Amino acid sequence: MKQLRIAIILLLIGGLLTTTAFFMAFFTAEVQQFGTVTVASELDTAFQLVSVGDNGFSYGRPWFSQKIFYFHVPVAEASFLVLLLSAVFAVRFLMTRKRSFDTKSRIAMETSLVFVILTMITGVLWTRASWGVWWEWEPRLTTYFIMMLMMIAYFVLRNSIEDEERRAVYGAAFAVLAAINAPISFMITRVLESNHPVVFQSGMASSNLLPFIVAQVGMLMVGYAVYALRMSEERLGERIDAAKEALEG
Amino acid sequence: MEATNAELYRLALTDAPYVIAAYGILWISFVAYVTMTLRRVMRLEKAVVVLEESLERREA
Amino acid sequence: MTDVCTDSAVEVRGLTRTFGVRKALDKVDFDLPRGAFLSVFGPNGAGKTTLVRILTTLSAPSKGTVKVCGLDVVEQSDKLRSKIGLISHNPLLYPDLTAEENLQFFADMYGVENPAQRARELLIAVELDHRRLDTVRTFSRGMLQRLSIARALLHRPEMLFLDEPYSGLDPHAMDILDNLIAQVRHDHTFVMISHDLDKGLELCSHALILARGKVVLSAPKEEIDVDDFKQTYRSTVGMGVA
Amino acid sequence: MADEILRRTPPAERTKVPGLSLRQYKAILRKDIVMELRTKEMVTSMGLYSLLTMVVYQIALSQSGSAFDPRTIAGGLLWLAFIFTSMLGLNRSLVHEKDQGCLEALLLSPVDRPVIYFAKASGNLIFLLIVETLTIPVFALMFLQQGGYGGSWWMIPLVLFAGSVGIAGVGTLLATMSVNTSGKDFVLTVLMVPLMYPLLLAAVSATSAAVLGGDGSISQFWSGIAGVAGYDAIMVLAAYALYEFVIGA
Repeated sequence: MKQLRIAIILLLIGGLLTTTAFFMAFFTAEVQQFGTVTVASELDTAFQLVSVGDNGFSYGRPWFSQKIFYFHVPVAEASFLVLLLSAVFAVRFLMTRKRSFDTKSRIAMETSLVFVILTMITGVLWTRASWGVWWEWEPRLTTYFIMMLMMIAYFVLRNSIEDEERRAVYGAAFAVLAAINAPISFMITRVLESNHPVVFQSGMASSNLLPFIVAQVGMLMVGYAVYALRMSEERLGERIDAAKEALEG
Repeated sequence: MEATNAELYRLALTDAPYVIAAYGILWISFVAYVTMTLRRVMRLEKAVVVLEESLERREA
Repeated sequence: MTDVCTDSAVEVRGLTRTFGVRKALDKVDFDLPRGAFLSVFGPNGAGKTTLVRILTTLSAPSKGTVKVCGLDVVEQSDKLRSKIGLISHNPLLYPDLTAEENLQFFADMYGVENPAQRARELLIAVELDHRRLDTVRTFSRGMLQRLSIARALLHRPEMLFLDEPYSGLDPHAMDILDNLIAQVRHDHTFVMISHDLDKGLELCSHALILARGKVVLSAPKEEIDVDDFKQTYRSTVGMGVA
Repeated sequence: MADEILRRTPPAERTKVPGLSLRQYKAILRKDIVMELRTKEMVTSMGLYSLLTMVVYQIALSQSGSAFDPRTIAGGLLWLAFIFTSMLGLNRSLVHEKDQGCLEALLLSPVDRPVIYFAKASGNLIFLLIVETLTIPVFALMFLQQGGYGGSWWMIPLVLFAGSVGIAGVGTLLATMSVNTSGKDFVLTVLMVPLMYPLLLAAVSATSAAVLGGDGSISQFWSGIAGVAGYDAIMVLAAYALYEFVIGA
C-alpha cells in the first residue's frame, strides 16, 4: 500500500499548495485591468486612476474574472498531461500486452476526464463573466469540448465490449488516437480562426506569476495523487479478484 | 460622490458570482471525488484483509 | 534427415495464456507427431478455442513456446499460415459471392498458382461443380461445409484444424464430411475441437482433455481405456468454467 | 483423381510468392466491389440516406426567408451529410467481414495486416466517393441555384477527395472496432464524430471558400486543404499503425 500513502501525501501537499495559490491569487496578486470606467469627477477610491481627459476621469476596471485563470489553466494543463500519460500507457500496453498497463491507461483517462470536465466548467464561467456569453466557440474551449467527447467515447467503447482483452486493445488504440487528435483539433481551430478575440494579454506581473506557478505545481500533484489513489483502488480490486479466484478454484 | 464609487465597485463585482462559483465547483468536485474514492479504498481494504486471511487459513 | 522437425507436428512447451488474473491456458505441454489426429475435449471455457487460436497464429502465447509444423507461431507466423487450414462450424465464406468466387478469392489470398483451375478442381472434388455460379447464400448447411473444406484445402496445407465441424450438421452432411476427412486423413495432421465424445474418440489417434486451462489428460488412443476416459471427461465437465 | 487434388504439397515446393501482397490487396478490393455490384447494398443505402438528409436540410432552412443565402452554409451541410452517410457504409463494409467469420479466414491466410487495412479503406473510399458524386449535383440543384458557384471547378473534387481519404482511413479502423461491440452503429458515431472534428472543420472551410469565391477565398481554400491533408497524413498513419493490434484482438 505504498502507493496509497504516496497518493495521500501528494494530495495533502497539492491541496496545501493550491490553497496557498488560492489565497495568493486573491490577496497578493495584482488585479489585472480590463478596460476603463469613466466618471465625471475625481473619486476617493482604491481604483487606479488611468487618465484624466476632457470627458472625465478614467479609472481602471478591475478584471475580477481573470482570477479564474489561476486555476482554470493549471487544471487544463494537468488534464492534458494526464491524457498524454494515458496514451503512453496505452502504447506500452499494446507493446507488452500486460493488463497492468491497460489499467493504468484507463485510470489516467478517467482522471483526465475529471480534469477536463472541471476545465470546461471553469471555462464556461469565465466566458460568461468576461465576455457575457455562456459559450464561445473559441479554440481552447472547443478543443476541450472535443476532448471531453472523445474521453466519454473511450468509456462508451470499453463498456460495449464483452471480451476483456479486446476491450483493453480497442481502448488503448482509441486512447492513442484521442491523444493525437487533441492537438490537431487545437491547431486547426487556431489556423482557421479569424474573427475571435485574443484571449491572453501578454505580459504578467510577477505578483501574478507566482500564484500561477504555485497553483500549477499544486494541481499537477493533485492530478497525480488522484491518479495514484484510483490506481491503489484498482490494485485492491485486483487483489480481491485474485484471492477469490484462489479460494474458489 | 459615494454613490458613484459604489457603482464602480458594483461594476467590478459583477464578475464575482462567477469567480466564486468556479472556485466553489472546483473545490467541491475535488473533495467529493477524493472522498468517494477514499471510502471505496477503505471498504476494499477491509474486504482484502478478510479474503487474504481466509486464504492463509486454507493454505496453513 | 535434413529437416530437423520431421516428426513433431505440434510442440507445445509451458504454454500459458493470461490476461490479468484470468488464466485461459496454464502451463500446457504436449506433442503431436506428424500424421496424427488429435481430438481436444473439455467443457466450455476450458481453453480449447484459445488453444486452437494460438496454434493457428490468431493469438499469441503469454508464456512458453509453441511450434506447429516446426515453425514458431509468433516468429514464423507468416510461413506457418500457408501450411495450415481451418474448418470451423462457421463456414468462413462470403455469402454474397459465388462458390467459385469464394474459392478464387482465398486462392489469391494464399498466393495459389492458377487460382481458377485450382478452384475448379476442388469444386469437382467436393461435388459442388454444378453450383459453382450460385451465391453461397443459397447453399444448404451441408454444402457450405463441403465448400469450406474445399476452401481449407486450397493451398494444400500440411495441417488441418477442425473447430467443432460437426455442429449443426444433419446426419447426411455428417456422412459426407466423414467421407471427405477420410479421404485427406492419410497425409494431413489434424487437430479437432469436439463436444461429441464418441465422434471425437472414433476419429482420433491422440486425445487431450483440457479443464480450466490445464491439461487433464493427454495420451495416444492405444493407451486410452474408453470407460476411464469418459469418466475423466465427465469429472471435468463438473468443474465448470474457469 | 480426387485424391490427388486433396493432397498436400511436399514441403520442398513451398516458396514465398513474389508480389503476393499486391495480389491480396487487389483480391480484397475486387471482392468488395463484386459483392457491392451484386447486392448494391452500400451505395443504395448511403445514397438514399444522403437524399433523406437533403429533405431534412430543406426543413431546417424552410423558415430562413429569401434573404438568407444557403451558400454560406453549403460546405457545412455537405460534409454533415457525408460524415453520417459514410458511417452507414463503413459499418456495412465491416459487418460483411464479420458475419460468417470471414475476417478470421482472412487473418488465417498469410496476409500482412496492413494489406487488409489498405484494401478495406480503399474500398470504403471508392464507395464514399461514388455517393458523394451522386449527392453533389442534387445538393447544388436544390440549394445553390441562386448565386452560383464562386471558385474554380477543380476545387470541390479536390477537397472531396482529400476529406474522404481521412474519413475512409480513420473510419475503417473505427468500424473494425465498433463492429465487435454491442450497439455497433451507436459506438461508431460516438467514436467517429469527435475524431473527425478537425478534418470536418478544415474541409468545410475549404468547401465554403470554393462555393463562395471572392477575395481571399483562394488562401482560405488552401489553408483548409492544408489542414485536411495534414490530418490525413497524421491520422491515416496512426490508424495504419494501430490496425494490426485492433484486427488481431
